Amino acid sequence: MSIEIRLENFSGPLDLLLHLIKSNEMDIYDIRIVEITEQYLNIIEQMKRLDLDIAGEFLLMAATLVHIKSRMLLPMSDEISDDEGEDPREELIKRLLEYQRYKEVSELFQQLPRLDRDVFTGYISAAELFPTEPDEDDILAAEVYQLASAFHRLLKDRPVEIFHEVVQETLSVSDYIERILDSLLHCRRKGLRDFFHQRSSRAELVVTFLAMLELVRMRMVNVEQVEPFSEVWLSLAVSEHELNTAQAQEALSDYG
Amino acid sequence: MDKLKQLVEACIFAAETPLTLDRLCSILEAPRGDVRSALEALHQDYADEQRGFYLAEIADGYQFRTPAELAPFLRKLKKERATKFSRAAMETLAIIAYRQPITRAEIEYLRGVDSGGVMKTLLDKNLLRLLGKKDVPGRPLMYGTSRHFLELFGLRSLNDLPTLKEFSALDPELTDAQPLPPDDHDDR
Amino acid sequence: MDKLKQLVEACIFAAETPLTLDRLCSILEAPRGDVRSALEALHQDYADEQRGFYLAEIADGYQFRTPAELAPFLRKLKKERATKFSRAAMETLAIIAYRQPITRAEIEYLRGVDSGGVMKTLLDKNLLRLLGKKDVPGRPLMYGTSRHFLELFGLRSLNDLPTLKEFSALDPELTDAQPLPPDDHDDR
Repeated sequence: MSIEIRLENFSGPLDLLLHLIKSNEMDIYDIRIVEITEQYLNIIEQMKRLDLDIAGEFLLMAATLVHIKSRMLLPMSDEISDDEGEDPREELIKRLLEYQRYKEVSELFQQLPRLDRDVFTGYISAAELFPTEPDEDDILAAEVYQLASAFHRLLKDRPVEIFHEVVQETLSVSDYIERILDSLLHCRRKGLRDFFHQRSSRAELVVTFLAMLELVRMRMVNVEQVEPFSEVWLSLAVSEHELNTAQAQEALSDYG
Repeated sequence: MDKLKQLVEACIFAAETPLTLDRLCSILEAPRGDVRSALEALHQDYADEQRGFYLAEIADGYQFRTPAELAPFLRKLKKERATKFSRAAMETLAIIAYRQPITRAEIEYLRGVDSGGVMKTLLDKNLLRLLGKKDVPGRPLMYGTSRHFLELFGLRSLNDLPTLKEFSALDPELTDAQPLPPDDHDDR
Repeated sequence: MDKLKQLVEACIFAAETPLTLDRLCSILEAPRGDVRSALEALHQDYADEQRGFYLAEIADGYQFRTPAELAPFLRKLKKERATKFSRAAMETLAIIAYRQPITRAEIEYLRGVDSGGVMKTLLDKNLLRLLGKKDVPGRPLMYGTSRHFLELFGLRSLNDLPTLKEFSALDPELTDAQPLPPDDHDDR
């Protein structure tokens, strides 16, 4: 087989197999499995020698081919032919035929007149038609994917998977509220991530987080952020003096 | 040109996406039959002459589009490049278009390769939509093509997809494009 | 209709802004005089009939416009147009959908910004509902998504929302985006 076969030119092992079958002028329904397997393995071998990464799917197909080959070579005893009488190639042939259909169709798709490549539309924007009116009562258009994607993006940047955790009683939210207040008394502003130490247990992280939520709710702590998805900064919203007032103490005493 | 025809023409022209008959009727507060006749008359007008654009039927709606043969000139007007598709992306899109609703495992069985990355790209380009979950153990997500897919390829509906070549019968069960052997591919 | 006229019509139609004579000449690689005659002929065509749009001369350029008297219908067209969610709205809605019941403070903590305005919009659009008050000091209101939310997104129930695991499985790069870094996740 020609040296210039490169796996990355094939969209997968089925694509490569189809190529081999075609260049050997074989009939898909009657693949000469010994020949094909040998050529396929050669290509994989060459890639290995060139130290190229071979995707697992290509290796899996190699194993499949070898398996089929060995079954083809086995003498068919009458006993076996009852259960395994079918052609060992059948499953592969099915997959190749099916894959070939979609491969052909996808080549057709590439050629279909495509919007903004081959055909164009015109339209008039609302702003052009009615420059002075802001649009208000718009109907919303939405797809589930966009929704899930928004949430995923958020968690990716700020992984907080803890609202539904059950907090163990041994850790008290009020302790952590005090700890947070304490550390904020020492430095005016502290990044959110600094409160979550690598060594903390999951439960500690949860309690720390709940304590923060409470402080925010009680308006004792300000939460700031320069721009979406950047670091979140915590700072005291009240003076040291106010911290000691009865009201604050009362609010805090609800915990513990 | 009668008033309704003029209105239909203006609406289709001003809209950003193909307008369906239903929407035209509701915007114009006109009976279905009348709007339909206006559309037919318009269609005729544009077909009779070689115009710079024609009335196309896309995604169950109507939109003015330029004929493909004028593309070489029109491309010069446009700054941004059209969406390109890798072979893997097009292959995946084709499978989903014909086999929807389909799960990721089924797609990967058909393609023989992991397709998560390609599917994510297609989802991000708004060409796919999620079609709920399949009623089998594990409840995997099912995927289908979006309305935008029809618009991009200028299709009236999924029925307009080019017909798949049937493969000659090796086995009668091959020819019906029924649910795939979904999960049985892990074990070989 | 001659070829040049057809091309001129298509260009003006597809262009996003008014096209000047110079620009048309350079795109079509045609002599000024010819393009000018094509424009005049087009102008005449549109003036002769009551069409849904006409060839207007704006800022030294040419553009198709709809006649002013059709504005009331076009206003309806644009009003009824489905708009996309803003990023902020989609993000907030996503948090509520996945984390309900949830309080405003919790949402704002996750988003890192005040979300009162966005939540009001979502409530006005009937996408949220109140789920009572949380049993913590201050008894803040808890929010969840409404039935209309399910309809809008074509979901049978909240169980039909893709799980985050399924979601990150699509994108190998994102699989690290898992919960917090607790002690027990070093085992990879």
